[in-house]
Amino acid sequence: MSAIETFRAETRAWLEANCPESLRGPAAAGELVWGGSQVEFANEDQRLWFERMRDRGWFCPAWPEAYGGGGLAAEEDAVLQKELKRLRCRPPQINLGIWMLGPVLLEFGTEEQKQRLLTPMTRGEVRWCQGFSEPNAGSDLANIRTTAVDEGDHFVVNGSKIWTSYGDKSDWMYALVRTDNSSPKKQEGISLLVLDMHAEGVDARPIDLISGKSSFCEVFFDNVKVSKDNLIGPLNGGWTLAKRLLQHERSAMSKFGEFSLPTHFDLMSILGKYLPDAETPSDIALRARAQAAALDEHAYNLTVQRMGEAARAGQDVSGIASIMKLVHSEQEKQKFELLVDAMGHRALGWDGDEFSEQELGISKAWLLSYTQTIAGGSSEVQLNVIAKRVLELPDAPKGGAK
Amino acid sequence: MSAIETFRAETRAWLEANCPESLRGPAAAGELVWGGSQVEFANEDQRLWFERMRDRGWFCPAWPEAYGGGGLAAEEDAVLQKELKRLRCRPPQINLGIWMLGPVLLEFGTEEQKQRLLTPMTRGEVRWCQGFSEPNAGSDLANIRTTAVDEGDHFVVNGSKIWTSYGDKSDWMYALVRTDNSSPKKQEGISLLVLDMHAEGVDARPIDLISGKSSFCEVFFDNVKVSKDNLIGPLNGGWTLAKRLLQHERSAMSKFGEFSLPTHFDLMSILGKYLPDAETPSDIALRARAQAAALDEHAYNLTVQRMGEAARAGQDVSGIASIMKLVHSEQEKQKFELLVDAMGHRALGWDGDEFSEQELGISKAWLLSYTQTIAGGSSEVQLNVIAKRVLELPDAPKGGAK
Amino acid sequence: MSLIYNEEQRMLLDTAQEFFAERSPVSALRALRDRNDALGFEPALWQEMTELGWTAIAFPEALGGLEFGYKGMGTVFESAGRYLSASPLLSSVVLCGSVLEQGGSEAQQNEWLAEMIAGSKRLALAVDEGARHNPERIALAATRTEQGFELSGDKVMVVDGLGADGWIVAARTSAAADGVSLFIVPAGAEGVAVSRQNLIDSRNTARLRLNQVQVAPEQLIGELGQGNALLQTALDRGRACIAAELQGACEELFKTTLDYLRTRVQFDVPIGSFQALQHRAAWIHVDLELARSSLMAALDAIDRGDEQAAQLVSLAKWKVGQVADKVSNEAVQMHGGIGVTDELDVGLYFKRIRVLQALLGDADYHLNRAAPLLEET
Amino acid sequence: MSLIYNEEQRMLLDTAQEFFAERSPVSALRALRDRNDALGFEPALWQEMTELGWTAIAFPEALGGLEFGYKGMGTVFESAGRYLSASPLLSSVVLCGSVLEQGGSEAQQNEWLAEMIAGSKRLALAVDEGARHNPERIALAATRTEQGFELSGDKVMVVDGLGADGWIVAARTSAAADGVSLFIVPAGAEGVAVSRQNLIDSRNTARLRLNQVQVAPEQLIGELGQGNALLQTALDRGRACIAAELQGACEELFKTTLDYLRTRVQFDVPIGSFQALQHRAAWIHVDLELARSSLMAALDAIDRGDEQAAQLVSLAKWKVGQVADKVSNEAVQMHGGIGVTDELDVGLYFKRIRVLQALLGDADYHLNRAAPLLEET
Repeated sequence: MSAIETFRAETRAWLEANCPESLRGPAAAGELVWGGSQVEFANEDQRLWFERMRDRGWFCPAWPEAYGGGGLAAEEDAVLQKELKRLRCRPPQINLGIWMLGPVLLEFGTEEQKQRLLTPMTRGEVRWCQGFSEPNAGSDLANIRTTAVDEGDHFVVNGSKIWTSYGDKSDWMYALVRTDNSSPKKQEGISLLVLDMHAEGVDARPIDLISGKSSFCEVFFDNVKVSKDNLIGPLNGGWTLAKRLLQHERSAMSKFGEFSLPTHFDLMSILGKYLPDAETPSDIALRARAQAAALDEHAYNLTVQRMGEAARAGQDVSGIASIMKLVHSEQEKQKFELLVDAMGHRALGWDGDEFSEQELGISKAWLLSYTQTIAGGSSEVQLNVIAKRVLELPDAPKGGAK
Repeated sequence: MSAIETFRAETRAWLEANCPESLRGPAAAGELVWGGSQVEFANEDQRLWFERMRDRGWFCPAWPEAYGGGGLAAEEDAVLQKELKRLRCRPPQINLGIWMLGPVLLEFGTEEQKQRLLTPMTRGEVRWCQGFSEPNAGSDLANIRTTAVDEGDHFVVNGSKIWTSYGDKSDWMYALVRTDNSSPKKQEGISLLVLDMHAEGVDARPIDLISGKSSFCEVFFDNVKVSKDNLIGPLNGGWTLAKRLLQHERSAMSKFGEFSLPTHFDLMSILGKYLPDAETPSDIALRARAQAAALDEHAYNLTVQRMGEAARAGQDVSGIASIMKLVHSEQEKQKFELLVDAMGHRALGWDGDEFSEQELGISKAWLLSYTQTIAGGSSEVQLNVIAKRVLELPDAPKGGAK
Repeated sequence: MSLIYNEEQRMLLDTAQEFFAERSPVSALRALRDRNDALGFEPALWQEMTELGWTAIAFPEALGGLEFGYKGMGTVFESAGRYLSASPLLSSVVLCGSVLEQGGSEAQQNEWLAEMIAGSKRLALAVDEGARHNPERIALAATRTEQGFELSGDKVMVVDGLGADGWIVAARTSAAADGVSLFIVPAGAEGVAVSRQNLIDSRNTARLRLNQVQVAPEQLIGELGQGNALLQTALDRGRACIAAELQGACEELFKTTLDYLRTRVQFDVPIGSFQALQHRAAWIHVDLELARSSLMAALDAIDRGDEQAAQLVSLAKWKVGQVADKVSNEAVQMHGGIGVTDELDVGLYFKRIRVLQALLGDADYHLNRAAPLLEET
Repeated sequence: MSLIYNEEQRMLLDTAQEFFAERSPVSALRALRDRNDALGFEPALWQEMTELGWTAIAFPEALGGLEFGYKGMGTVFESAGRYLSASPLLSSVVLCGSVLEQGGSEAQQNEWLAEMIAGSKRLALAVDEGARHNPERIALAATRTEQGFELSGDKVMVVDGLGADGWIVAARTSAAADGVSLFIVPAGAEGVAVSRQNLIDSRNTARLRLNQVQVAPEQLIGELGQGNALLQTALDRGRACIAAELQGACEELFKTTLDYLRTRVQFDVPIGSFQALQHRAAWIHVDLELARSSLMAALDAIDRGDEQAAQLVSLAKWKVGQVADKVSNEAVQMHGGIGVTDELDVGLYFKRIRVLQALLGDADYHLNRAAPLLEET
């Protein structure tokens, strides 16, 4: 047996023995463990799985052992991931630090930073959040205004961030801050900083959405002191790191999607419940619209599959990849619009006993679906990207049209 | 009885006596008389009506008698128009010269030009066409390249015009030409010229459209000599005149629409013929789509009516007026798309006995409907105008977005 | 036929707009919502509206009304729509008032209509039973008893049903498709249970449960089994007023959105300079104009007693409802991230618009009902 | 399941594209049209295609085929679509060939299939009778006679029906919904009248009039009254090939349109820099990708004998057809004035696309037929 096959056999055996049965298969919302100083376990199995994986260094299996990682070779990591998937093991913890900041630190951090910041990640002791967007920097991220002013041995941070997921529950944040206001290109005065969310002057407030309470926060900084060793990469060089970091976002999100079980609402089956016998012409026409939407979703799923096949065959899939977020979020929105059409006032409930849990769930998911075509690159930005990068349509020349 | 009432009574009596019965009510396509050197009458009534109106000076009732007009006061002209409408008299001739160039000549022409050009118009002896668009100047009219070079006592014109209606049947053209290439603003080097279509070097060729033969022509100018007294208004001052001229276009078009009987295809009645009993879900859904389109058309007709009322009440109707061309042309296109959906291959015929006259008419009208959202200000231009002038959305600033 | 407001109506429109802007701006709705107010409107505001004579606008003079018609009423509703101002004008005055005006006995008119106009009583109409509006399928049964009638069944989506002084209940009295009768059920009647259906728009919406409720013969409105015509007239007036409220809400929300497009800067330019957004905004302008014409035609047809009034009302409710979906959707999208927060009023408009869209028949329902209009041409 | 072409199929695709680009570009269609060619294709080109083995691609080896499947066939059809190249590949090989492959007797296969593959004979399938595709409603009657059958009735939209060596005619032999039988009617049979239906795409489309046509029992394909299954299989293969042709035509037309957007200058900038056009173009790209996936799933399902093949074919024909309407519409609009002239090829694409969209079931028809796919999830 080759070394890798030995590794596979051992890994499989270990996982079989150590991953509790209850933690195999997708998790319902709220059933995932978020690592950090206030880690909470819903049951003993979750604690066990967390500790066993941590102690084996497999929170970060491919990171160097020096920082508490598993030290696995790429080939071994691939085997581990495959075995985890085979057993449908849930991730022992969710942590943006590991998925997004970690790889950037490994590439750009100083030795001291790696020791100080990566080790607690590999131990699941610190929960991280992201501080990128600002009220005036949504689609136009380079427009951030939160400042970090050099005060000798530390920076003083002032400003605010928005759309920070779980900002109120996190220990540390990686944030983009403006360290130079004078550079002509906005991108050139930005640095990447990490900071302690428990520090004085940091205030994270959950944002109410049109769908109600949310996990998003607005985070305010009022003269927050951040020591200089928390600057990641070069001063005013944060834009490059941020772009690198965002490249990890998609894979992180898809990982997240793999294991969380988002309350999925199936259009046609719910429609069938509320329009059991579509008899009137308007009901029949509504059902035809719903069928069209559901078939479009089917075509989207086939496209996901085709993209996978094409990628494995070594083909360029950038043209297909570019449509994914746009199509999925717009289809979701459209699906809920159709559900609302079919369900009438049953989809318009806010709370109370008058509506079933599923009905209230649909109302909330419908309202929340409006977030999806805005957050993480609005549909407009997606269309711009497709037009310019994929279709190679020209930019408006300086001077513009008249 | 007041003078105007006397005028009304006399006018009514004259029209009753002189407008042949057969020329009251809208005309089918091809039944209208086009004035000009090759005027043709389909019957004796047409000739009579043409000559009687001409001899009374009522081809141009409000123009000065000095140029062969009727010399009517505005109030009298209004009465005449009302009486013509009351009796549903068809116009005795169609002539772009009278409707579009005439008013501009009256305002900007020299006395010599008025004598020379207006008098034959009021006699119906010259058929006029318009030479504005060029292959590279569609939506962007200021981009014209047809040149008129000053050769002392005459200009020499070279270039080509496109979309000239009946260019091959017209006697004279009013055209925009470039007389100065050096001015930084494209609009400032343009002049308005009139020229003889029978002159040497003028070649008008009908354009084939996707719907087949058309009345549009491309007109080529190969060193055409045009004497200098054919320049209307100031040299390089044609842009202002052109804008004035185009203001008359809408009212001319609506006049034209009033009397010609465009083969109107009623969506719901044709649909009813081809989908007599919409039974399958897809037929029912298709009928629902058609109903929606037809109701939108109904809403459009109500809007035309509302605009009229509002205008009469002295309200600002620019916001409503701005949508008219866009809505009408897009609705027509959509209507034909629905007819094609419902009629299947019966709407896809090109010629031959296998299809009824109405079916072939629908095919042609469908293909031609694509022209409507492009010609006379494309839908895109209409939307720009609404966005900027009505909604007051900002222009892209110089330098553009990044 | 007239598709514009006349001088008098324009004055009423101005008055109404000023009134709501000052006395009941969007912040008033927010306050009602934040304190989870089940009544869903401010009694004091309602009192003021009554004093302004707005409860009397559409009734004939003989009944104490101003005979100002539904175009007059439309001006109030579109103004209320602009500011999301809540009042029982629709439920009590338009819906129940129309039923009583058209079919009420003198006694009923004295007991209810006069007091309704005076603002001392209010009624709510109970029609719907299913998830979507469908007055053709009323199942709640009224059976003959020795003393009168016994009503049993459920009603939902009863607008302003909580705290009403009584309800007009549409009940089935025969199996024939239109075998429907209307009864006044006073508050406190034995066997009536009222519960709140808390919708996204935070208004007063109730479920009514009737369990062997005994109703005296005098509480029957009009003839037995002849309630359908009364009901349809009242519903059509209600739908036209809802369309007016929707139109007002949509125009205001669109105005807010345009302001945002003009001022919000991204990538160093106002986002309203992006042509893709400009064209989408222009299409909304187009649709709002078409919707406005349909709305005016509906109000006018009601006032003229046009035989196509019902179809024109459906045209309006369909067209305005369709535009409303689009406007509310685009308003959120064009406001971007801030558009989905509760901080902005956009969400409040969105939610109210969506409820109004569904109320008394959504676009799908009315598309079908408006279709006979097309047979004429 | 595989939704991409494999190495072999990609090679075939390259060959086919090169072939059509060189031997039958759009100008060839224009020439056929301008001389009003009723045959609608070039016999010499068809001969070359036969020599390349393309008539044999999808048949089993036992019947002289290459067993290359419908994905293989798809590569040829999408390439033909790109250049609007005309040939009887659909009518004769895919539609009639499938019927004979699946249900033909040995004698029939020898007489027709072998010669069809060799290019010496060609057949055309006669199914439709009404304005729109509806094989569930076949009325043309075949009645038993002493010698065999007598066929009477009309067929329309017979693709490549003019000049064919024979037709496979779907006829009703019993009142049951699927009581359909298929007969070979050779050219020249008494009582057959063929006339041209000259469509906007200038191809060979015929009306077939059968007046008491006598058909021998050997001309019945398969069992009496069992023709429906044969027909459906053949139609589905045809629909998948049409979807491939449409996809090819749409992708090519979109490419042409993008080129125009990049180069056409108005108001001093390339019109492709206008964001409104950019976003519309981006949506077309999105839809073309979704359509492509549906198409590949359909071709693949046919080759795998998937039990949902019929539904997946309908998904493809629906989705591609829907996109096709949009692409052709936008191509004309984005080309502006020149787009509506006959001078450009845009109009030729537009017309062919619209005919393909209607052929063997338009988007409405297939939406309904694909719906069972949704019950699985």
